[in-house]
Amino acid sequence: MSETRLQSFCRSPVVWPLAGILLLVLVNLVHDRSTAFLQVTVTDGHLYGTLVDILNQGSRCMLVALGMTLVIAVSGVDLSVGSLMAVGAAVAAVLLAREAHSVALAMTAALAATALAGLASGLLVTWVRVQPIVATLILMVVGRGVAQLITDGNVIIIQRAGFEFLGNGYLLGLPFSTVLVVALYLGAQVVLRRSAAGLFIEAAGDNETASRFAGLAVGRVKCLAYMTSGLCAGLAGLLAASNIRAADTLRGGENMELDAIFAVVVGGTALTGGRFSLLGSLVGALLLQTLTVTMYNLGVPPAVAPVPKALLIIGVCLLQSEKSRRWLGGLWSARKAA
Amino acid sequence: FAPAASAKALKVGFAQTGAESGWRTANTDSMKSEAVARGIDLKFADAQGKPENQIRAVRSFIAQGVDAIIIAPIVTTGWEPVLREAKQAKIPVIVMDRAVQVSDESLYACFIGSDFAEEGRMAADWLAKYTGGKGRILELQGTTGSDPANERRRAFAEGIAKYPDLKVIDSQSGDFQRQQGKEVMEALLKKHGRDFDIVYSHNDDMALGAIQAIEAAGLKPGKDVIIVSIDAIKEGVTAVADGKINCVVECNPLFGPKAYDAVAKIVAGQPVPRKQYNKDGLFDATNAAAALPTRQY
Amino acid sequence: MTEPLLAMRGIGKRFPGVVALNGVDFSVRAGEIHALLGENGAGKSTLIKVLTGVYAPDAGEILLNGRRVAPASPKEAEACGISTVYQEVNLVPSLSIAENIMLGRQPGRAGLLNWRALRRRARAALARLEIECDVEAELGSLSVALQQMVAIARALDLQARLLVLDEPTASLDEKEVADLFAIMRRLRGEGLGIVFVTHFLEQVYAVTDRLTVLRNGELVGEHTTAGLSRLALVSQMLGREVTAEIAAPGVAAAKGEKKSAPPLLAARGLARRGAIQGLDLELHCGEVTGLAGLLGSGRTETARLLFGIDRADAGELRVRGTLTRLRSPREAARLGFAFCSEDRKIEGIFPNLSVRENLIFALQAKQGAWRVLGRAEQVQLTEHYIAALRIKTPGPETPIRNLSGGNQQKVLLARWLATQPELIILDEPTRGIDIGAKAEIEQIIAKLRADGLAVLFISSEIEEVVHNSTRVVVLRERRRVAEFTGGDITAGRLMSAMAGGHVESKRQDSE
Amino acid sequence: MKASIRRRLPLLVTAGTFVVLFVTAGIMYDGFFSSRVFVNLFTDTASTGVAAVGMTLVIFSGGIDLSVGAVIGFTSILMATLVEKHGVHPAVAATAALALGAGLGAFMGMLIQVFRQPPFLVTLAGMFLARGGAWWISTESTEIKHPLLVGLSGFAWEPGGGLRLPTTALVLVAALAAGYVLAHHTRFGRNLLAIGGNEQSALLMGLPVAATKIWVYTLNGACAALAGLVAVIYSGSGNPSQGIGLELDAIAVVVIGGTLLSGGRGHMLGTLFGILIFGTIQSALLFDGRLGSAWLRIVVGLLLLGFILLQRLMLGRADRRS
Ligand SMILES: Nc1ncnc2c1ncn2[C@@H]1O[C@H](COP(=O)(O)OP(=O)(O)OP(=O)(O)O)[C@@H](O)[C@H]1O
Ligand SMILES: Nc1ncnc2c1ncn2[C@@H]1O[C@H](COP(=O)(O)OP(=O)(O)OP(=O)(O)O)[C@@H](O)[C@H]1O
Ligand SMILES: [Mg+2]
Ligand SMILES: [Mg+2]
Repeated sequence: MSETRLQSFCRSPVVWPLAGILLLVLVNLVHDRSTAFLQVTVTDGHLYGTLVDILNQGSRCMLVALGMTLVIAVSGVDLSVGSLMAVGAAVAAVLLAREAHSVALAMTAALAATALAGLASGLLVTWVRVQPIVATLILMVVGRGVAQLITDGNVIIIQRAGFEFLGNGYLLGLPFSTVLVVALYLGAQVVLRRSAAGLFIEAAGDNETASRFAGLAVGRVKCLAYMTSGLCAGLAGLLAASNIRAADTLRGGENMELDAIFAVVVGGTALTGGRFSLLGSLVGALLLQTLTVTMYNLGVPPAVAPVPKALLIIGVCLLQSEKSRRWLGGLWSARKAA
Repeated sequence: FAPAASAKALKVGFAQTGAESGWRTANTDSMKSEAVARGIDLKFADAQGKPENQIRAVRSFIAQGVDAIIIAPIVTTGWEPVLREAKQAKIPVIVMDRAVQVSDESLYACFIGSDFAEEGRMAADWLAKYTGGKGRILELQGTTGSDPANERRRAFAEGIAKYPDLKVIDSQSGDFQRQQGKEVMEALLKKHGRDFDIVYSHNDDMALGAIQAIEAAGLKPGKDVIIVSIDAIKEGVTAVADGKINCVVECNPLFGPKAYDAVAKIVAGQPVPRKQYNKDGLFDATNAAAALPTRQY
Repeated sequence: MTEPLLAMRGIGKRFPGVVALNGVDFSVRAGEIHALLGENGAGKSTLIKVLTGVYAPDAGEILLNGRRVAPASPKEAEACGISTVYQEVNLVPSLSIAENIMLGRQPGRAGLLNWRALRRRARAALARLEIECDVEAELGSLSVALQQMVAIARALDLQARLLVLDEPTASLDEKEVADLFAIMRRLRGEGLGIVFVTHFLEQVYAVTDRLTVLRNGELVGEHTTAGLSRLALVSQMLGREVTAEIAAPGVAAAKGEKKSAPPLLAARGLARRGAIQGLDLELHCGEVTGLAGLLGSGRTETARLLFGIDRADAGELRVRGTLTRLRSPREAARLGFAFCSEDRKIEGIFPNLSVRENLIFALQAKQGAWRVLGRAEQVQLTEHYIAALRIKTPGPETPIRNLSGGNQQKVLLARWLATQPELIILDEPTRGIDIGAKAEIEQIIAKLRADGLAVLFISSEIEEVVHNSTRVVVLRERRRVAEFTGGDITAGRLMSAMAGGHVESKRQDSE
Repeated sequence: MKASIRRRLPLLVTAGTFVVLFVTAGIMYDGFFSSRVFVNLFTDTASTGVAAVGMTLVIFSGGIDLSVGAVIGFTSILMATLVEKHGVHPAVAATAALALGAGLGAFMGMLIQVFRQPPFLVTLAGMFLARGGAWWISTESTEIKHPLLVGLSGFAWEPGGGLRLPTTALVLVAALAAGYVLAHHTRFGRNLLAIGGNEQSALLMGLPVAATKIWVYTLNGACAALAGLVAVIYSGSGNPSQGIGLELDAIAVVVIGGTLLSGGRGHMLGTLFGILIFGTIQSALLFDGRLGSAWLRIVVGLLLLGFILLQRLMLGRADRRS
């Protein structure tokens, strides 16, 4: 019966982004003609290498993608995540700039602010019935403005040892940010699948009217999803600020919404809502980061850098589609028959 | 927040590029505070990085009948039609910060600017002198397609062309952002190991990000790796004083006084020089510490 | 009649885990009405979809007038002269009625549409079904029944040789059905072949000439309608001997006038603009209250008010004697209400979720996110209802969208039964359900009543209302016009009350 | 005929809000009430507007196209390079640009329809492809000196009454008119709305779903390329970085116009008012001229929000039913 397990694995949404990552790694190995890409050494008591970088720098997108998954699952979308990253970083930065405030307080305030912003888009969507793209677009524009206002349009330097650990520290040799994201993923997985929350989210996304008629507080479920997304974005903003020891409210988090949506969709969650896969989103985010690093490694000129990204998306699209899968399946069984 | 304009107050429209960096914020502040100081009714327009927004702003200024228009162009081309309109409406235009390409020079009254190409050249010259014309360079480019990135790359390449042993071995875009600068540097460090000597960054933000990556890799920025950058924001100059950056070329954002001087003269019908440059300096280990207390941005 | 108009030979179609059709032969002659019959999930809709190019068959061939055809899409089928009304209303809710009727064949010149002619033709198409309404209204604002009529009007407007009607009468009341039959007979006279799917045996005997019975995706037999008794027909469909009771329901259930304690729910002057006016209604435990009325009389609107989907503008509602304001279905569910909606596609199913998830959903929603039903419990519950309602599904984990329409309906009923409600509102619960299952649902209703539940039963089938209810409230033009209890409940009285005294009074455009 | 009015209510409300907005701005700012400012609403929004016309059609069908901004950039630099560096006649270059835009659109449409992939993802790829292509041609912007294009840049139709309609405004008006006819007076347009309303139903109703979907992306690709040409005429130069983020503006314009992003419901005239409202907000802020970058964003966002709340409020009364 191991074959059926293999088959069910092949049908899981994680397979294709995973295959993409492997392919990219292979491209790197072939290009370098060495295993430098895969090399991981120990420096200063922690792991050091390209793969570690991918995990560390990819953790922000992974985190944002986690929240985005829930929003997309309730058939919404959150364009405000990039701006909320800036807001989170800005709030923490101005509080930390004054020695008097503790790191914990600054972080709590930052997360509270972004969660509140998430709630605001949630309310706009559920209560005022604004279309999700528009509601979060408004927040995207306003959020960036607020972040700039908080920091007065400057990049604020943050020098606090405790805070720096978030984005630069290591736990058990691994980047702390990655450990954090994985822990959050596991936590979310337990909460969503052990409680009925996961089912509620999928139902609300699959057929909103039906779930309301079946007695679900759809509005509450959606608001929570947007709030979670805001929270994740805020935390990602903190990770970013900590990583570069500064809050960049002008440009920080730019285009994160597209990256996160890409990660979620590649990870097998449909943009129309319903069924979702958190793991798929994480792997999708890693795929994106691997691609970025691969382009640095191959020395692709910045001018044509968007093209490989496009090709990757198209490739994943083709792999994911039923049609080509059936075609591949045909090849597979033909081979086996032979 | 602007004081109520008196009937005779000059009305000046300023089409800013956006708020993409600390440098730009300093530039905007300079223009705004100087306008307040001189009692000028400033119409400020932030184009959010989009050239089309800027053209729209200028056209709106024309419709509003301002006394003069100041433009800090996002791109050098694309100004011809709208400048013609301004000329027809007899509104003088001052081009600031970077030049515009037009077929007819009379379309604008004067240019007050920084010279991105000059900055790139200065960085190349300093580097050639400092290293004796030898070294392998990693370049951190600014936002792809943006004017400063284009100019700083090209002029730098021209500047080092004279030294066959000074070569750019890899060049990636860090989008003028600290985060990207760090990320790109991390990747390049893995790729090139110790086989490079110099980092040339198109702005300070990326350089500061790159320094963090270099330090994390166990190298000493400024010693193991020579770092040259452009802008000279306060944090950058501080890094020079600390010996982490070897040299920053200044790109002075404080245009306010010069710009309004020119406006006043033009409106009064007095002649102004066609081209003026904000004096750009250069900071290295010799003068950074001394300059630090007076840095405004 | 040498050569049939349509001949399908050896049609086979399998879906993952299901053989929907297996070597089915089916033929229709020109100038006949041919019934296609079978239990829920027998494969009727699938056969039709194979015919109209929605699904590609795995085996078999289709001959139209002796010529082999293989339509790859409904468009090609239309081009071959096949006009279809599918089982679920397949129209575009956001467009106007007129457009829905004319879409794809709008009149016009040089590529530009002639809107006036379009509206005129749409009005004419509806007039043939004796429907008068504002053809510019949005289709989505109509009740399911009217949408069904629009779909039929659309199909009739097409110049076709073969008309396929998949359960067109499931949501219609007698008047509409009679109108439709008149038209079907006329078309038969004009030489069309008509395929007619229904679960109502009376309708089979009323209009069809021949019939084909499917069971489990296989052909059971083809007969002339006149030559097959009801009992034999039902036996063929179910594949077992049946008692006379299922085949010909009509035996009155116990209608003991049981004046019980205070009502579970009492509405006084409940009103909502554009929906219902000043409604008085009492629902008692241990009673089945039937709600009768013509299309658009406000039955569904009443149900929606009572379940908190819409809010009342005026009037008061008492639940177990206490004044209550219902603001959401959630509050209603907490009070022990259940509501099985008439529109299963839009208001009922979660198409991509499994049968299990669909079935336990209301119960889980009632319990909240944290009091979780264990997996084993869920599976057990699901299997219980699959067996109890004879839901035909490959398993509890199949996505519900892969079930046949009738079986989806059963899952939805099970969803609410699982919450063990005190009041259950059933809006057309038997729509599209086969007679075997219908009898079961009637038994279930009887049992619910015996268990002391209050049931509000809405159906367009008067016989069914008469048969199941202990009390019937009649609505007309969004007003309550009469109430009958016990022996007073007869089809004749209900009908005259519904129609406003004289049965043949014409419905008004209510807008 | 109440239903016909009710169906057009969103449109009327949008038009009403535009009037309110324009009048308010006119009272607040001197010189706002002038034909010049009004015509500028079209001239300055021409590129976004033309893109929005195509986007409206795509959104009707329940899709979305993120690639338009990048296609504008690609067209812009392609035109400039062909005309200035290779001496190609502008008409030929424009035809090539339109064909390439349509080609990319058709390619994306195929991926969406044949391989059943989400439009969001496919057009995101299209966006990267077009932007990469633009930068690959050149990362630097190019001045256009060809007399024909310079002439078009300077041209304005003066129907009298002091009205000056520049080329870009004329193109926008023509695109809107063509879009209106296409959307509301042809089968193609109605099929789009049907597909957006319910694709499954549209298929069962025998509509040519696949062809229509591929066509609409093709058409939109051509529209985006046209918007690129408009940008070239507007600025007299080709810039590969033109139109970054413009797709969001175009989508916002369509949605402000009352078209539902989920598809199936909307009106091309709504897009006209969307363009006017979008332009009025921008113009009013320019007339105000006091807002810094941060406040500008906040105010734009809040105005957008206020507008949508107003729209909701006025509509809310009418269609509480659904
Ligand atoms: N798209 C599909 N995917 C998988 N299985 C399907 C699909 N469509 C139908 N089936 C299965 O095929 C069988 C036949 O379904 P069909 O809809 O033809 O039944 P039917 O006779 O029309 O029933 P009803 O009276 O309930 O409408 C059912 O078991 C159903 O579960
Ligand atoms: N003849 C008609 N013309 C136009 N609209 C109608 C007509 N009849 C009903 N409607 C509309 O259909 C809607 C549905 O009404 P409602 O759901 O209360 O009917 P019902 O009594 O439940 O009938 P059913 O459920 O059998 O369709 C109402 O909003 C009404 O406006
Ligand atoms: Mg069926
Ligand atoms: Mg009803």
